[in-house]
Amino acid sequence: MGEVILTMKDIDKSFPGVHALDHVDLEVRKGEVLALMGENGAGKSTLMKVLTGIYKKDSGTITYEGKEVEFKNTREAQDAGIVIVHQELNMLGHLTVAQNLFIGREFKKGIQIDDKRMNEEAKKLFDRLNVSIDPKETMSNLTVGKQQMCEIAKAVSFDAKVIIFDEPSAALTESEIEEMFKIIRDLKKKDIAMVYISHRMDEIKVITDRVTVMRDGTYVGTLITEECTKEDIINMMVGRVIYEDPKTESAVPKDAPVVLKVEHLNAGKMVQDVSFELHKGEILGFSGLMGAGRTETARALFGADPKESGDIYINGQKVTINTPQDAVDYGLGYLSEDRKRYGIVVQKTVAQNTTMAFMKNFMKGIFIDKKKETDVAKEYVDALATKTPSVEQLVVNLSGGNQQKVVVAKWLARNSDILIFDEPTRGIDVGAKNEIYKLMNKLVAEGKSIIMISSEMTEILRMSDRIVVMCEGKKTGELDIAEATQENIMNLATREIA
Amino acid sequence: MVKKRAFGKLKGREVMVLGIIVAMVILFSFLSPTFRTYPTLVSVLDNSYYITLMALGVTFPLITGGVDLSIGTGLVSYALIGGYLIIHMDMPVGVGILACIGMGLLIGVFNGVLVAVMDLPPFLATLCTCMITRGLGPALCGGFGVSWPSALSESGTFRKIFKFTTAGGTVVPIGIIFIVILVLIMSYVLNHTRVGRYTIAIGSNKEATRLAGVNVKFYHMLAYIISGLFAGLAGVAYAATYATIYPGAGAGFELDAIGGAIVGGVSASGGVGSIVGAFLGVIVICLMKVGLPFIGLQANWQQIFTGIVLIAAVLVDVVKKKK
Amino acid sequence: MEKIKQNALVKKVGFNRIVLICVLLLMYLAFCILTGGAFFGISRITNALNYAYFLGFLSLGVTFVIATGGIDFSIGPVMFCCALVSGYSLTTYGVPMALSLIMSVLIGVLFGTFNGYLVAYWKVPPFIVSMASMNIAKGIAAVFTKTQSVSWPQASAEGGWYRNFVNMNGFPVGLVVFLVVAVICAIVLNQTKWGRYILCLGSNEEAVRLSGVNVKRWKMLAYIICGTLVGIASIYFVAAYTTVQPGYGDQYNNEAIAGCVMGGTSMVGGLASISGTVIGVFIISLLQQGILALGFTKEYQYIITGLIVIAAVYADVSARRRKN
Amino acid sequence: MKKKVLAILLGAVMVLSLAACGGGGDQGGDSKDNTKQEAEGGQDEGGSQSSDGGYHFEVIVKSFQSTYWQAAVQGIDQACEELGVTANANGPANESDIADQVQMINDVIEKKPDGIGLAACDTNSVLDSLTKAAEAGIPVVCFDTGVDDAPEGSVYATVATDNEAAGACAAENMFPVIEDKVKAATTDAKVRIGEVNQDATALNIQQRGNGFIAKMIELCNGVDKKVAVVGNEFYVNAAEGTVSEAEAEVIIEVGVPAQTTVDLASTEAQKIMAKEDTIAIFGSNQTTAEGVITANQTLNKLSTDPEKGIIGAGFDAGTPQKEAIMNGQFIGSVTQSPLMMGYECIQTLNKIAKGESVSDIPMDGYWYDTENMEDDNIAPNLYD
Repeated sequence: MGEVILTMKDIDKSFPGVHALDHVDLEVRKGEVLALMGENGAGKSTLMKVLTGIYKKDSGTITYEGKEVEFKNTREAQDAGIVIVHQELNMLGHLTVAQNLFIGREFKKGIQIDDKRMNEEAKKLFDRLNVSIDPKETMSNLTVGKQQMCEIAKAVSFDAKVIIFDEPSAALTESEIEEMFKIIRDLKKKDIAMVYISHRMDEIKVITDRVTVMRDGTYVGTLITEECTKEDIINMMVGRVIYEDPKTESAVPKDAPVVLKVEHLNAGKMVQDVSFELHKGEILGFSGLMGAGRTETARALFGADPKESGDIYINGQKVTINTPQDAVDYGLGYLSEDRKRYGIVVQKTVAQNTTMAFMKNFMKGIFIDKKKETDVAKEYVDALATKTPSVEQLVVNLSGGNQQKVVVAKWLARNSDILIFDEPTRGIDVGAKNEIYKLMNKLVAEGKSIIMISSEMTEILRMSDRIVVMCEGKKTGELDIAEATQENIMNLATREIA
Repeated sequence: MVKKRAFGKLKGREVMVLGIIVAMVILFSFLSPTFRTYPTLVSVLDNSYYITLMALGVTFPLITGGVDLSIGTGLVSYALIGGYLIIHMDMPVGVGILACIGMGLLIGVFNGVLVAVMDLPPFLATLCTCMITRGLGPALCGGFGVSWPSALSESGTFRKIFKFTTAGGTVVPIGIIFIVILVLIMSYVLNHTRVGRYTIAIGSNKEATRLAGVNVKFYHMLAYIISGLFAGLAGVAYAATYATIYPGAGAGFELDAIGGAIVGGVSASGGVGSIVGAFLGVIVICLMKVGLPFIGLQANWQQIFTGIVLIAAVLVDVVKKKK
Repeated sequence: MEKIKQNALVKKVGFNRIVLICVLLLMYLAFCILTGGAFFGISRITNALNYAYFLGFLSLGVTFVIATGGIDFSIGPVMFCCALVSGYSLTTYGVPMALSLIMSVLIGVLFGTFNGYLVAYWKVPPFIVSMASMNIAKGIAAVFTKTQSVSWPQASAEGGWYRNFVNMNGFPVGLVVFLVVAVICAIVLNQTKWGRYILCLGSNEEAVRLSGVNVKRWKMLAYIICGTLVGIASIYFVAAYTTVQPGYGDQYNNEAIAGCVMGGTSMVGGLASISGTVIGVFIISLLQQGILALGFTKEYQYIITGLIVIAAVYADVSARRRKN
Repeated sequence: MKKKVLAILLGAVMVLSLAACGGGGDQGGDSKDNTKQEAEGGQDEGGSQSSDGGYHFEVIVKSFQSTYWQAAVQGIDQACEELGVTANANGPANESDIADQVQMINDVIEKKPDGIGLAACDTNSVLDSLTKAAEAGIPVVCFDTGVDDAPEGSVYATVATDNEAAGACAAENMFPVIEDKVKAATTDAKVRIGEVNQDATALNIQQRGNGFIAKMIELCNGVDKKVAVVGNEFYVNAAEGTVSEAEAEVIIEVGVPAQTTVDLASTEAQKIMAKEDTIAIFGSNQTTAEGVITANQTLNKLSTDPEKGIIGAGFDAGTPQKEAIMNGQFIGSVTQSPLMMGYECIQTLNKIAKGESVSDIPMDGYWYDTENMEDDNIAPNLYD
């Protein structure tokens, strides 16, 4: 293990009303990958922002390469060799790859930007990292994975000594993650220190050397990855054991009626000839790797994106769904993976979001029946145990898990019988995850049917009654929960790639 | 070298707009014999100078995803102030020209501060400056129109920057040479310097640009300063082309410039656009302004056509994207 | 300060609105003092208001559009187009007065539909649509009237009854109508499905669409409401001034948008307040009158309005930034 | 946080009041306000003449845009000084801001001056305000533009140019120069006379345009040539004694720009001047006359010799037009007497205030050219 390159000690930071960082310590060594873990809101990102000068710390010291430092902005941190690879891709879609790599530090010839040299340098950089990307390509034409590679390449190009990865794998496919890990291992050999922030436990085990855990803005402890188990880490993160046992067999009777049947659905490259059935009271898991076409299937089914062909039967009757409006009328509800963009109207209240899909039911003549609206919203707040001071609270002020519950309430208020949960627990912390799971189980017990799209194997195995596996836009298999294992799901999910 | 870069690689949109220009010229010439005369060509150019200058400048805020609505009333205001200094304060013409450009810069800085530093929505901020500049010129100059010295008078030489009359009486629109040079310079600035690169970057993703360590506030502000500067230059061009500057005029000029830029493929949502395209777009607008009366349509039809062309230009993009 | 904000009454009325009303009153007071009392008196106020209702209707209309996150730059010229086309039909083709008035509103609705259709169904940026329809409105009006101004009948002339919409024997009918329309707008915006969807889609269009709502229709509706109010504004314009000229009208865009924004309607959409707009319009027209009464030319009014709107928006923006 | 909102808005009010106070001081120097101060000085000296002076009048002009109104204000100042009265002039930013002007009139009525001088932008929209003035017992004198339908007892007198006559005056002076050309015209070789009008909306512009056309038709018919009027429909419809375009030997083409901006005015002028058969062109006010001059910068066709180019004539004055006449681009122009109108307006108001009877004062349009520009009755009206 290398020598210590960066030490953060006693870092304290408060925002109005929030004590975001409470005397946190962190130590990073040369040539190691340090995992930084914690629930959402534990203060990981804030800590990194303090480090790179985006936030100013209230107290504490940062020692870097033996000297005490305080960066005023990301530029200074970069110059010193500390670089962040961001969670959201910071790409300038309209510029080329090379222009992106060198933004803010272009090579110049007089006053002119030397694009030729930038392209050459970018080429060299990519060669070194063993990735094939054309530096002259416009950024927005690359896949998300390639864009992520560019981000990493950019970080490397700073001659970085410390690289911080903020949930880098969130948008990557399995093979792309593999490719990224190769680069990370490479960098390790070059004695570069890395901080790796991720929610994915399996990745942590594979790539990191030590794990530092934070909780509620405080430092909990640091473990050596090889010497600890997942449960150890999770216990440190939440202070309690949380996972229920996985389902072993389907709770749905064999003769349960089919509520939704999809036949030969086609929509672009990502949805090719997909057929499946959903039974009443069932949770149908959709598994697959990123980019397998699961979300696209759901969106096409829901009428959010245009489809080319395919038949949809609801309760045995053939229906036409061209717009979300049609879908909602037939009792479908879609809970998007990206709640803030597709699920809720954050600047409106809990009550207003709850009734949004079914205003018809909350009208008194031409006016909105505000009393009924409030009452119904309250009912769902209680039923779903949504934590909100009142139904008049703006949704923007709720946590991720509670926002998810508001979206659920919206569809329940609409009397939707078929709910599509797209990554229902993404970005939700471990404690709240469990509540969402309970809620889903409760819903199916009440006779609703659920399609659950998830990239987390454990989630799929624990929740689903049956599992549909997709790969590159095609359905590659269907498994009953009794016969499903991580291995055979993975096998189906990667069949065509391998 | 520079020329090759700017014109050697015309993009699809620019070729299309160029095609439209050629088609319009052919159509107008076919329909109106008086249109195909040399003086008409000169007058199309004459009409285009100040709009082109505005468009060159406003392209920058447009590419950052903003807009500058203050350029139209601004240019009249600046020209008024410049003219006031020359006529009523007996200053040399040079001072008037500098004052005109200087005022443009000043308002540009003001807009820049409002948008980049104070973070106001560009649309609203420049709407306010539009009102302010509308009042500013007349308020400072007592509300009366002024005439800059005419081409014939001794101090009227500045008008010859844009139009030179030979001994034989032929009018040479040398203004177009300056305009083309400016187009090339600004095209170079947009494509090959940091200013341009960061302008596009801000329009593409402001936050990412900031995180890349670029002084976003400065470059964002610079876009508005460039716009202001060119509004000042447009003020000079306007004063040089037309006899008298009337206060209260100018509202709506900015729409010709912005409309031209948009027809030329500058995106109203930022990140995309070229100077050459904006220039060609302005020529389309000016051709309509000058050409439609020539083919016997009453002047008002021109406004209807401008509206239709504008929508058509954007619909082309929309439909393309849908495909 | 916090205490005041917690007060039940203050909460109900809304702190921002109270601030606005205070500004309005303070301004009025300032003008009264500066003009040596000449500005004081009810009749003076209603007199002044007679000439400002049209602005109020424009502001109300554009509030709906801004609530969807859009903008309408064509309201002024469209207002003139309504008044010109129907007025020309009235004076030249002998169309009856009542029909002409209906025609005014219909033309407004037509332009609103045109704008809304292009924005909602074709996804053309609202700024460009309104720029285009502004040109088209001016052009159509001028072509239709052969570039002549149109004078609607005087109060005493046949068909002059329409002028009672503003003021009937000293009774401020216009004020009543304006307030009633404002109340209707407020109800539409806050108490009906229309308004709920308009506000929600201004805030997050995609989320509303995925809730199974026909967002295009509601978005277009906002523009149609705006067009209708612009049509009504045109009636109030001619009822106050009788004459309309082709080729103009843009000068009222800025004032109407300024009034709306002053009242706290956010340019990014999703937040709109009709009562705020009403107060905002009163502030704008008070400013207009006051500056005039102080003996200043129009130029100063432009400058001061510009500065005040900047101040108001900055206050709004920085308040919101603190919140986040 | 809200404190800031409040503070800023209050600040705005302060800015406003400061601007109001400070602005008043600043303005003291410029021509609109100094009438007041000068007059006050005059009042002190002439304090003994109790019956004369001491009155305060409000004057509303169409706008301050063109220098024409600068001359009018000059005349007002002059009269104030002589009479020892005060007058305050204001006007909208643009001659087409009808609404603003109406509000201004209403505002000055509230100020209860001893009289109001008014140059109405639009003759219809001011009627209500005139009624109000009559009710308030404030006498109104219209200048520059008469208000024909004014309610009984509101307008005491009108000081205005006979615009029809002024337009005709331009035709009369232009015709002799082009007479030979007109005589030589046939239906196969037509000649074209252009006219550019600022708009078809303002009454005085309409009268001027129609006056010119009517006179020109009359003169052409006098030499047995038939005339057709083409272009803007309003003027086409207003013209009498015309024939269809094919039958005519002389064509009068009327151009009206879509908006009153110089660039559009010059486009209209260009359109007409670019035609081969055009022999003369008339710009019927300052803006359009300058549009003709601007158009000529590229065309170089204007000349005082009908054989060499197009004969140009304008209306009103202003530096560009005066230079055009001196340089032989225009044969001449018609000027009104804005200075005298302003002067007479105040004189009349003063008389009314003193209880003397008054009557309308018709003002003439004067033809001016290189010959008489220096004359005593012309020169003062040729403002810059």
